[in-house]
Amino acid sequence: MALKKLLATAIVTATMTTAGIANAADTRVGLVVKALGIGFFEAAAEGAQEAAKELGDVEVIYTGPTTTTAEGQIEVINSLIAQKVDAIAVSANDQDALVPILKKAQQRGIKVMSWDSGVAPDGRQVHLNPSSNALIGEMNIKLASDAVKATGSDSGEIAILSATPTATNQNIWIEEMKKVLPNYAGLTLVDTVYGDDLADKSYREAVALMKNHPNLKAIVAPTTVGILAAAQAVQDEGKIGQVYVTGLGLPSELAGHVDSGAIKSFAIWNPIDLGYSATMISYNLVKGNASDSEVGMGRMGTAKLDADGSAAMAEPFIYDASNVHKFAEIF
Amino acid sequence: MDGIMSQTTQAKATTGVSWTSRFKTWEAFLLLITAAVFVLNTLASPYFLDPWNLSDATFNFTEKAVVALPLALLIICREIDLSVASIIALCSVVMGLLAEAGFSIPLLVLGSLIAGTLCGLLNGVLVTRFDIPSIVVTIGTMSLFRGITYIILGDTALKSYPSGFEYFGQGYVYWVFSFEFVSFLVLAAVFYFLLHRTNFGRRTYAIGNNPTAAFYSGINVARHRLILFCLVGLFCGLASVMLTSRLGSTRPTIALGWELSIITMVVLGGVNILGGSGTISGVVIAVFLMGMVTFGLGLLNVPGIVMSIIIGLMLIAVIAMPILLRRFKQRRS
Amino acid sequence: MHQPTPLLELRGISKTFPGVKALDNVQLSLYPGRVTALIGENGAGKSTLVKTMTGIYQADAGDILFDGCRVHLSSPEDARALGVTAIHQETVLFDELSVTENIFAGHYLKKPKTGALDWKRMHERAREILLDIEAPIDPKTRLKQLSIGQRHMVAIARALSFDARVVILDEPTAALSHHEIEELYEIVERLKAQGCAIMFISHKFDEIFRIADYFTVFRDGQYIGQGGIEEVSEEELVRMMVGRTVDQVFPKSEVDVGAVVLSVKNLSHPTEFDNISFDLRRGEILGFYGLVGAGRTELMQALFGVSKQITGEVRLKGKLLKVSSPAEAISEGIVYVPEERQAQGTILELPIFQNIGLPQLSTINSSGILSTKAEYEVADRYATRLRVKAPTWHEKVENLSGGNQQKVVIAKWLATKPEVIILDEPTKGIDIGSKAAVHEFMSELVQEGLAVIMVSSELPEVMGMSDRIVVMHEGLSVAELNRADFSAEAIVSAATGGGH
Amino acid sequence: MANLLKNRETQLAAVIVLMLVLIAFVNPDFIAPSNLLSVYTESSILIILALAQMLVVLTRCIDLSVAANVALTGMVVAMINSQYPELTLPLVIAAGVVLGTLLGMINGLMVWKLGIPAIVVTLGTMSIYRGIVFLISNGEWVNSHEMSLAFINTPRTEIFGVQGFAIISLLIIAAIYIFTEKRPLGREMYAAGNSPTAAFYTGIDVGRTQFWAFTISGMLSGLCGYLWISRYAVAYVDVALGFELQVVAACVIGGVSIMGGIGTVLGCVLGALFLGVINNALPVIGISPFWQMAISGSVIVIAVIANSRAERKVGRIILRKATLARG
Repeated sequence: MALKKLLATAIVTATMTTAGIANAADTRVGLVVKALGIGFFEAAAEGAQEAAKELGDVEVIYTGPTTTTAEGQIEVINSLIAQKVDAIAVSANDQDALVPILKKAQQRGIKVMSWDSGVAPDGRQVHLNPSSNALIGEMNIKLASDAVKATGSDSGEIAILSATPTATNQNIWIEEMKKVLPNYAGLTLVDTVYGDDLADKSYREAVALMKNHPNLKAIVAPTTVGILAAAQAVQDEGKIGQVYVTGLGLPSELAGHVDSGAIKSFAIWNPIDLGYSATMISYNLVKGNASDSEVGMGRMGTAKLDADGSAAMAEPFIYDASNVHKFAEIF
Repeated sequence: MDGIMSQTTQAKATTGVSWTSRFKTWEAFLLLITAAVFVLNTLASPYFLDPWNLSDATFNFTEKAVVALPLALLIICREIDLSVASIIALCSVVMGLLAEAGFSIPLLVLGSLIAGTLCGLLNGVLVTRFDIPSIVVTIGTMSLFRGITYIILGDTALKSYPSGFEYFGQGYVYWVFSFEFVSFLVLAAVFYFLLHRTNFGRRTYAIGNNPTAAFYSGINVARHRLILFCLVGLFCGLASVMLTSRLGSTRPTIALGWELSIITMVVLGGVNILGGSGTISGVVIAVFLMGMVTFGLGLLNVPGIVMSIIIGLMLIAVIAMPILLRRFKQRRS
Repeated sequence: MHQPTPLLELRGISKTFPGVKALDNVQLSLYPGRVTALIGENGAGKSTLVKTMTGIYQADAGDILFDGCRVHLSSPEDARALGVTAIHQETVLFDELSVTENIFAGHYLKKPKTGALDWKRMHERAREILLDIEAPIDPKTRLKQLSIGQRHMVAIARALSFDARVVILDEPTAALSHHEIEELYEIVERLKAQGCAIMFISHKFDEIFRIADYFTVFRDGQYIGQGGIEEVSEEELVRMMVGRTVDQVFPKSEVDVGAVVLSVKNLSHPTEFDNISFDLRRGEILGFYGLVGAGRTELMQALFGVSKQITGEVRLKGKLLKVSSPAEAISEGIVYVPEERQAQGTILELPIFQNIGLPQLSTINSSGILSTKAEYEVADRYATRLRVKAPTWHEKVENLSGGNQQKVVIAKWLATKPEVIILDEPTKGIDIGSKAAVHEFMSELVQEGLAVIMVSSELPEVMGMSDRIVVMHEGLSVAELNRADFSAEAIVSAATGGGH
Repeated sequence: MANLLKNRETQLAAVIVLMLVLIAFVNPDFIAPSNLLSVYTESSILIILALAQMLVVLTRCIDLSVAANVALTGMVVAMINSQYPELTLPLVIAAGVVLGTLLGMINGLMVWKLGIPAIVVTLGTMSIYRGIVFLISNGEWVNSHEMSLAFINTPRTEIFGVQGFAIISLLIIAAIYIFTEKRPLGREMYAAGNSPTAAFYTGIDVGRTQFWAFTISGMLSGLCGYLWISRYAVAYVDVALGFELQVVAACVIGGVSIMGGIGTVLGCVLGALFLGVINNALPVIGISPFWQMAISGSVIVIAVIANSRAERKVGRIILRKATLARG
């Protein structure tokens, strides 16, 4: 019965890879990400481990679905509930669809928070924004303005390349960007397109942006896949120096494009810090060390909660040719 | 006896004999594996054997399983529907819009069921009227239906569902038995009866085994298939009610990629992808098997993509096993 | 008579299929430059033997000797390498491919250096071969554009494209017109002159006596005898073939023919048949004779509601019928036993009783819920009446012999209590016992007042069983003969276009 | 001439030209030769994979694992390149092609030797291959700066203004054309798909032709694995996710019959170009991205209806009258 053997082997292997389970830690935190295999979240998981080490009695279960779907996340959260973890910290693929399952988790006595990409207030106690949304929006536009200036003109057309049309945080940031846009007289937003966080689609959309808007000066992509594909597209179209790509991305992924000149500068908050903070907050929620207005984040200080229970971690950090290689080693 | 075996019959001969004699082997075989997985899971995780946990786990597959039931009939009838997940999405959008317009819960449900049936009808008409292979038609309608949800919703979500609507996806009938799970069990019984105890089921097998002879025997093959496509659509509508109710919101990406896991359930359940044989009990056991494997691995925090490797291997192994066993027996005799 | 050494010799060949012993220790010898006729009824094992000789089947036991050496034919390629080639009964060709490619598939001509296919040479060669057999077909045409007769010529051209040493002709004339048949005889003569050994399978004795040098007779998968064709008479051959005398074969009973049941007027189809009119009376067996592809089957399928695009008028007991599906035809009382028993007649994977119940499920189980008992009772009544041989009616049809499968098909239709029953080649490929049973049963049916249409390519059968015969040629009804006027010459000549 | 107009390839080409004209009304730049060339370049991978799929479909099978094969071979070549940047590029590409071929052979063997329906086999291997990408990469990406310049830029090298991607696809088109027209194995694929029974009678081993079709499909997927990664300069688990359906759709639009035995290289290429033009034109002519999916879905449905009408079985013509009327 080869199949049974196979299953047995699979299960044994699986047990070994997650051998941590055996050391029954006092507090177990499920860190749920949008999908496994995204550099940003891998770095966040690293930060979470750092926090666990610091606290000593915490075990972090890093998990997530295969693709960025709400159904996949629900399945994963279901198994965390079954394991009776103490806290769940989730970066949501859908701010509404996760609410019912997270409510159920709370009913079973599990502390729930969201980080990075939020869940509607009904579904969680605390939401940790990597930074304030307004700040991120403004940062992106400022970067775009810098990029336009780098082309040698004071005014120019910019366009946004987003991830999926349904991504919560993307949409909030785009809204914030539009809010601050009037403050930058020289900038005109000509288009918003969606690359679905797929490299090929993002690439095509970026190419189309350049074709449709010959005067385009900057593409703002507040998503790591998008910014990568757009930079490649700019390079392939031979538009380096005429069009700059900017937005949010990881130094390790973008170092090459900064070198090539397709990207002048970009921003990101430190995902390691983000994972660390989320774990710290979860821990404090479990231990009851949180009030309605603030909760500690270890070395990151204290998070101030607003009426919705949202908090911002820190300001995004800007990377350019001067520092990108140093950070590329880290995340 | 006549000539060589055609490609189809050759493959058919390798995957099984007939559903009656198969019942003794295939279902027993699956049941054995399922039992083994159950025991392994219990040993591997202390959290597995807990009524509430098991009940929670059923939510992960019940909606898919509800679609797997009529799809099994369709596949037995030598057709396939790849657009099921897209139909679920479209139905969810219809419900969301109705909810937005302030319609009552029964009307939402009715709307979803009607929308699903109409989608199925479109598939069925294209397949039977124009005589096009269903796999091609439904690859097209799969994009079409999902595309319509994108056109309607774009980057917005529909979430103004009336209170009480959450019962279909989150409510419990009795103790740990959820509405979804109980519905699935009832429907499984209904489909068992339909396939194995009615004229309709007999015709399904007849068409699946030999559509020409069935046609010559006075069976309206095109109409029968059309009805099955509608039935699949109807149950996509039902699954959509459950899923939408469970999520409490609708986005265009809802149920993305489900078609392949639903088809995998059906094939794993011993339904011949080339038509003609398969049973509801096999499908039901396969549903539990898949549900249990994924839940068990989930408890061990095995990444989903690794589970998909295991499901993929299981699919091939389970189909290949009887063939290899028979070869082995022939060699020995 | 001095016999040369055989080029191909089969000794003690046996071949068993699940449930059937198709060949039982048979022997056969083919001589260079000679034609050997293989004679036997349908089901005698001729086609199985052909497939064994061409490497499609492998014999369970026995030896094949080529030029005196033992050979093993494990695939069609092996047979071809020896120069053994067959023109099969049913043309197995590729509809979508060109004539040239049909001729050269599997043994393409290649350019010597690159190994690339040499289409130019293949087209040329194909044209030569086709010209040689006087078949005016453009080798670049797609096969699906050809008529049945033309396809047959392509199949022959294919066989001739090899350096053939042994040529097997399996009922080659069934679909050919008068002219084409004469052409074929010439080809055979030429092959003989080239030293080919030829095996000729046919039902037509005039053909056999005209071109064969030797004969071998099989019956029910067994070897019966062989000899020189001059040393034997037709009567002797028939006795060897069927194991009894001829006039016993057809139990035609005298029945009083009643009123017209089915009346067909000017029935036409755009491509298959044109302007067909006939009447069918109660208690009558109306035979339809013609070459394969003459349009008989298409006509019957039109009556049964399978074909669309029909013009003309069909009346059943005076009532104008407009059937557009078999379901409607069945409910009107017209049923059809198709020629392709396994493809169209039965569902092999289902048990006997389910097959019999299939056309009237809603009558037997009026509530829509299966009652196995009721179904079984219906099946029992009719299967017993037709003397289907099976352990129980739960047996799957695929496990039955051809004859018993045919009985199941007929039983299925009788259970619907029809007015008109159409039998398309009802005894094709079934054993002698079942054949007689089917014939006897036809007689019983007409005695009970049914009207029967029988399509047959077997002249003795159609002459033996029919009250009247309609002869079709190229989609037209070319003759209608009453029993008193039956003559083999007249029928065959009309069917092969001789009357024009 | 009338025959040429009835020809499916001509019709499809006409539809594409018509579409380009319509697009040109909205955005005249789109039909500038340089842009058309870049649309072709962008469609290169789809064209290659569609041709590979065509061979499989010709033999009455289907290969749903192509996209997963691309992802796996792509990840492997990217990892090799980033770990051993000094390794010469031809060797790296060869590794991808060999791996892709092996993956294709696994599919082919199960179809040939075990007789499992192709759709089941490739449904399974599709999950397995993509899962392996995750296992070997541990979910991590290989980014552009980790790849060597030669690795990324070689297919971008322009010869007479034509990018390597386009040149490679043109070479593959030529190779597949020669294969299907001039090679016995290529013709046998048509024969096997057109009528497995007749193929058997003519001594063609149907299973063997299927095996080779899968093998070639795997080989070309392996090549595309490299092309894809160098095109987008990033390798990750979800590379080419869902692309298998586009590939099948390209074949279907190009007139390749899913029932086997029918399909031409030209038609298949046109089918892929059709989708390529739509994919590239929609964003350019300002149709909301939300409409894209519905439009390509409708196109597939319309194309199959059109093909089915063209393919509709002509009855065996018996009547001389009818023969004359048609001739």
